[in-house]
Amino acid sequence: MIHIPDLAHATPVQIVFCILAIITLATAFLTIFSRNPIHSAIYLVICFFSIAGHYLLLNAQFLAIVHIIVYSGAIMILFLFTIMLMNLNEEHEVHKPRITRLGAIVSFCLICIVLIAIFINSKPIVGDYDSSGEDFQSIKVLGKVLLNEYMVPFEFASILLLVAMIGTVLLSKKEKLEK
Amino acid sequence: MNTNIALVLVLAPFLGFLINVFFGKSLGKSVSGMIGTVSVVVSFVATLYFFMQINNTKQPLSIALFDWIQISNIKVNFGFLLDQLSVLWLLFVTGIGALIHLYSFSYMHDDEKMHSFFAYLNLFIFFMILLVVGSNLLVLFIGWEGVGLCSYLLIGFWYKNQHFNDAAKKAFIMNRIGDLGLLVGIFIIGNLFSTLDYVSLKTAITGATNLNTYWISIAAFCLFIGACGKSAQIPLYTWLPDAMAGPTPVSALIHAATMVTAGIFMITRLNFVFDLAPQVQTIIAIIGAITALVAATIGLVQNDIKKVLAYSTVSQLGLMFLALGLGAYEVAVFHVITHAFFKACLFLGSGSVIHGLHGEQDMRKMGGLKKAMPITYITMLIASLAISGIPLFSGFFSKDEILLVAFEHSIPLWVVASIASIMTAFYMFRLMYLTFFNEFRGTAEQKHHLHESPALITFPLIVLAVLATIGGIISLPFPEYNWLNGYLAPLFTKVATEEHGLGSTEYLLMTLAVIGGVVGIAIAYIKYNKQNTVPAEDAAITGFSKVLYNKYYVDEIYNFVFVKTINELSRFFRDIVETSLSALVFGFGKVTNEIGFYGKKVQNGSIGLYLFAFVLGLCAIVSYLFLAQQ
Amino acid sequence: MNNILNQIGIENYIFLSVILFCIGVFGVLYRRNAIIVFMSIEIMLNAVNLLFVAFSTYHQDAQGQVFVFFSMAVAAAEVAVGLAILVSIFRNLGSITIDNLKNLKG
Amino acid sequence: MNVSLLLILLLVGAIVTYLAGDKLASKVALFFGLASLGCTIVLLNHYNLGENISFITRWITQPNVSFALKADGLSLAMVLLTTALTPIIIFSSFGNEYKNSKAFYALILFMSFAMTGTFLASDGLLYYIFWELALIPIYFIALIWGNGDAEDRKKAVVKFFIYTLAGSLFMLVAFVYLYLKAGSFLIEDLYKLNLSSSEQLWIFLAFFLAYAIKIPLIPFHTWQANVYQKAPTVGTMLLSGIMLKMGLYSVIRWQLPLAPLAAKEYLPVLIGIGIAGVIYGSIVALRQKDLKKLLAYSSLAHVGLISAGTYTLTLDGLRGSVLQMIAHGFVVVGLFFVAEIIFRRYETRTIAEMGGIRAQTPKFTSLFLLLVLASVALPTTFNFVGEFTVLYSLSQINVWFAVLGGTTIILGAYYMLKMFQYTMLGETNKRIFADVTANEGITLVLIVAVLFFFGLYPKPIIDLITPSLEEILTQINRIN
Repeated sequence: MIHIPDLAHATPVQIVFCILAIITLATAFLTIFSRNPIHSAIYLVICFFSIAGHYLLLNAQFLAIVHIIVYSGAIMILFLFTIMLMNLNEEHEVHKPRITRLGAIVSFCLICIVLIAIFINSKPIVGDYDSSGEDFQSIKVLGKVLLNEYMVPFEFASILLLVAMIGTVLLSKKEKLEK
Repeated sequence: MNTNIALVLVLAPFLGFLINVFFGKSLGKSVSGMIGTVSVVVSFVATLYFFMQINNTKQPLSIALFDWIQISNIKVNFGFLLDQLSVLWLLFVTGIGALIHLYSFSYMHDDEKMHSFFAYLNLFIFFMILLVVGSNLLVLFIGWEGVGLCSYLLIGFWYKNQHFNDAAKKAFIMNRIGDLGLLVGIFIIGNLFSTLDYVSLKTAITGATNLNTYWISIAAFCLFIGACGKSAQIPLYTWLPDAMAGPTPVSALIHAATMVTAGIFMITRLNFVFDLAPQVQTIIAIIGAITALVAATIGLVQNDIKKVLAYSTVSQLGLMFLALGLGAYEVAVFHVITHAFFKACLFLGSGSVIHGLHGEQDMRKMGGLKKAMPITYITMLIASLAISGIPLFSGFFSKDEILLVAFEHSIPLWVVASIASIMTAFYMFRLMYLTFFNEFRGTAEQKHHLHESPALITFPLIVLAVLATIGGIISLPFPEYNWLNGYLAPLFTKVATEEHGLGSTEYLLMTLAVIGGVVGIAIAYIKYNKQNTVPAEDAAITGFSKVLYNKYYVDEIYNFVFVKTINELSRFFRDIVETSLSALVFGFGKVTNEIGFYGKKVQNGSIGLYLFAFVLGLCAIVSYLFLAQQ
Repeated sequence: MNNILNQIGIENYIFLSVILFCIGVFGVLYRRNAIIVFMSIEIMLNAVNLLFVAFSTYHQDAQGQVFVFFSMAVAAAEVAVGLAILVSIFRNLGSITIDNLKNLKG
Repeated sequence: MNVSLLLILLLVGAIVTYLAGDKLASKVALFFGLASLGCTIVLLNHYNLGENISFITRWITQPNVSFALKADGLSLAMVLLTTALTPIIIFSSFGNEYKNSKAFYALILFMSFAMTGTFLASDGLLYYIFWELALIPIYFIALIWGNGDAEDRKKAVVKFFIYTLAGSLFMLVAFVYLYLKAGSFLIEDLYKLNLSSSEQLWIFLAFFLAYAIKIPLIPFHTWQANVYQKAPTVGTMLLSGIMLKMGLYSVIRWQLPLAPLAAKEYLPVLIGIGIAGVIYGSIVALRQKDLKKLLAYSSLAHVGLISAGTYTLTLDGLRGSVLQMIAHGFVVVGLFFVAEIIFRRYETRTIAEMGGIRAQTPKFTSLFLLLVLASVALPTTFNFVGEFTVLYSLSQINVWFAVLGGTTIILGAYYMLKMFQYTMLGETNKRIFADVTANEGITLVLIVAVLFFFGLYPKPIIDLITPSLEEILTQINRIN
């Protein structure tokens, strides 16, 4: 069953979760609905921060920091730069046909219903969490896992980034005019 | 020794053929003709050797050369069987063949392709020998098809004329219809007895106790169809008159004396098979009689000298089949031999006439040639008397025996055969009177050039005329003087005609036959000599004689029923079936194309649509996985 | 050490992720602006990441976080390339409305 | 010494020919063609001495595929046909100029290589690869060097390509299924399978589709006439002389032993299809205006008879079919070459525009006539031996089959003689017809000589193929 935290008897952790969750969802919605792309981007930044908050809540400090650096720091800056490069504002938004809206809403509802229904029906075992007290998510442990077990994928990730970099440079370079 | 001589016998004409094919042109006409003739004479001499030997020892010779085809349990050997029948056949094949080669030497001398003519003739003799001496049905089949091929080549010898080519093609295809019958007959025999060899076949049949007569009858019937094709019997006879398109020596050799008797040879050879199928024998007899009559009636009104002889040949072959059907194989063989003599003589004589008139074949434009061509006239007269059954000439004896046998078995058949022979007498003398008596009706130019043919042409005529006169002595109607029956006796399992003396009935019949012949001649004399009637022009022919003149329209009917049908069918297949099949295959491609055409509209580039589909798909998959787990 | 999930419950994280993901999907379908579409995709990615981390805590296993790490790397690369593409599209077409990007259709 | 050498020789030949350049290509190709013929004869000799000339090695471990080339009498007979015809075909093209001839001749050798591989392969997947490989060169040969309107040609050739490819895919499916059952593609392992009759039926049908299109049997023949007409004569020779035999060979080697129950159950139907092909092909051939199309339909009729022979499932039928395959291979190559010779002089393939050639060139006429006679199976030609044996086997099943199949000797004579009459005979043609050149003459004489030699003495070939056919026959009759 859905376990709704009782706000009256909520622990601080639960309250923090609720607040963070609300911020996350609200800013996500706002990202989508705001007409100005710059606003969207800023809402998205807030959304990412709240997700980082979730990570912190889950005691994943390293990830939270990385998340802020990568998403809020790098990716969102990229977005903002792009938006500014293109000089986008509200006028650029075209009229959306009704069928598009309908389709979007239908798929939103559908996917929500399917996912939630499945989740409810699959009756997950809730509440019995073990905590061995073992350290599993400190930077030290993560580093060991990453560089021992996931050595090769790690290297591949770096190659991927390199390739992406080169690709980006190539793509965004202004093409020489054809002679 | 025997093997070597047999090989010489078979291969001499083939060698002649090869030399003429490869070197004929450079050797010149005379040499190539000489080679052609000599090679056949060599065969003739070799045949004589075997004839002497077999006539003395009465032992057939089997010569096996090499394994040819293997089918299941049958190993077909390429071998020869020289016995009474084959040697007898070889005698007149090579003998008459040699004479006709000699004749052609002069007859074809003006033709630029004389060497290939001799090559084909030699090849024909080779295949004919193979047909006759083969020790099994497959070697016979080689010869059988081979002579068909040579007949094709020789009918179409003047290949620039497409009508001649059509005639050649027609002959070949009609022969092949018969060949299919023969082939099927061979298959059935092979399936039944696991052998195709004559000797072992005979042993198998005579030794067997319970024979499958049903299948044997079918086999016999199929073989008979083969014989029909080759020997021009109803319904496959129409090619033979058309085959007269070939040079006259060819008509004499192939289409009168030798090849067309192959069917009779085959049936005689396999007499032990046919004896087991009495129904088929009855069919053979009836077909033979009908053919004799129908061909004779058509022969009554023909104006082309060679056509008359062609129908006469068909008619005579019908008589032979009648004899075969009645089980009187030796009688048929006897008639084959005498017929070979007088018919070859008649054809060669007509050739001499045509030669003298520079290619004119229409009897309405002949007449009065008696004085200009005395030797031709006399020899042809003798042959005509022989074919008409005038006593003491060879034809009298052989034809009389057939009529006798027919009378013994069935009166209607005898009546039909008798009518046919009366007609024979009539149209033969119609031919004689129109050609040789009264005044010449051709152009003055032709009249000026009228002359007797050279010695090379007349010599064979004389020889054949002599043979046509005295040929009857080999089988006189008196048992003690009947050499042929005794000679052939070992071949036959049962004696068809009881040896009997001549009673009063027989004498009566003989007299009747002679009277019939004389009446036929008399009518012809009155009509064409006394009254000097000249047959009407083509357009003026009316009534029943028009039907006869147009050969009962059989060619037209065949054309309409078979040739036209098959051609229309071909057109239908080509234009309708082929295109629709093709369209069907293209249809598959079209359907795929159409699906693609409409399918591509879904791929319209709208990411929204893609995503929507993606979401739906995702939901579907997740739901499916989830529901499947339940 | 006390497991934080005892207080919040994994199911809440799942709901949160699902809704976040759906918002992302909705955004992609709803908006025509390529940049916003991109942002929506980022939201979807983050929804998944969040779930990874939650389950990592649930199982007390570092692997989940490692995956998040990789997915961030991929996301970074993707955004870089994607935005570069958008820039060049904008240069060529003068707009980044995805309705205009129909050259691939058959 | 084993058969892989032959394949290597042909492949190397193809490469060397390509590298030799346009001028030398034809001669190099001819050299390699002759070398492979020599190699085949040497191999044949080794085989007859009882040596093992098969070759097998592991090729792919997962899935379990071997590079297995097995040479028995049947395979060797077909290989002999291929390697004997290849030099003849190459030699026959000497009178023509082809642009980019190095590629042309290399493709011929490559095709020869693929077909030889098909005849030798005893591993299902390897066989399939060779089978499809043979399609590629003929596609290019027909497309690039073909004649007629380029658009029409493309249509016909692409149709042929897709059609045969689609058919073959079903065969691949069948092979995959068999592999799943047997765990190996090797023919010996596949033979050991005990398939239920319904499985056999499906496998039979899958194979049938592939082979019926390739052979082709009616009603799958629609690609044939057009491709024959459009392809250059060399391509037509390769197609009709050898490639069709791939289908027929495969019926004997793969289809019948793997699915004998189905073959037995549908025996009358299968023979009926073959015989229908005989009659239909002959009748359609009657009224063809194009010489090559006529020959294509005659080919349809002949392969109909051959396949009817194979489906009799008797030793005679199989033996007759193999003999007839070889004979037909030679005769059809000869006849297409005749068409090419006429085309070189008159620039036409329409029969109506020919005629009156005989008077100008007696040698050519004689050779042509001999080929025509061989085609109508006159006794003493090789075709007669094959046709007779096949018809005999048909008569063992049912006399009516023999009668209906035997119509080929009537109808065949009809359309062939009609064709001969209107191409060669008649009033002398006004256009000059130069007599055959030495090259052309030698090619035709060679073909005719082969046909007549084996027509009189087919024993060597009969002895070569009979043991392997008996083996296949025991395989066919293993379940009863």
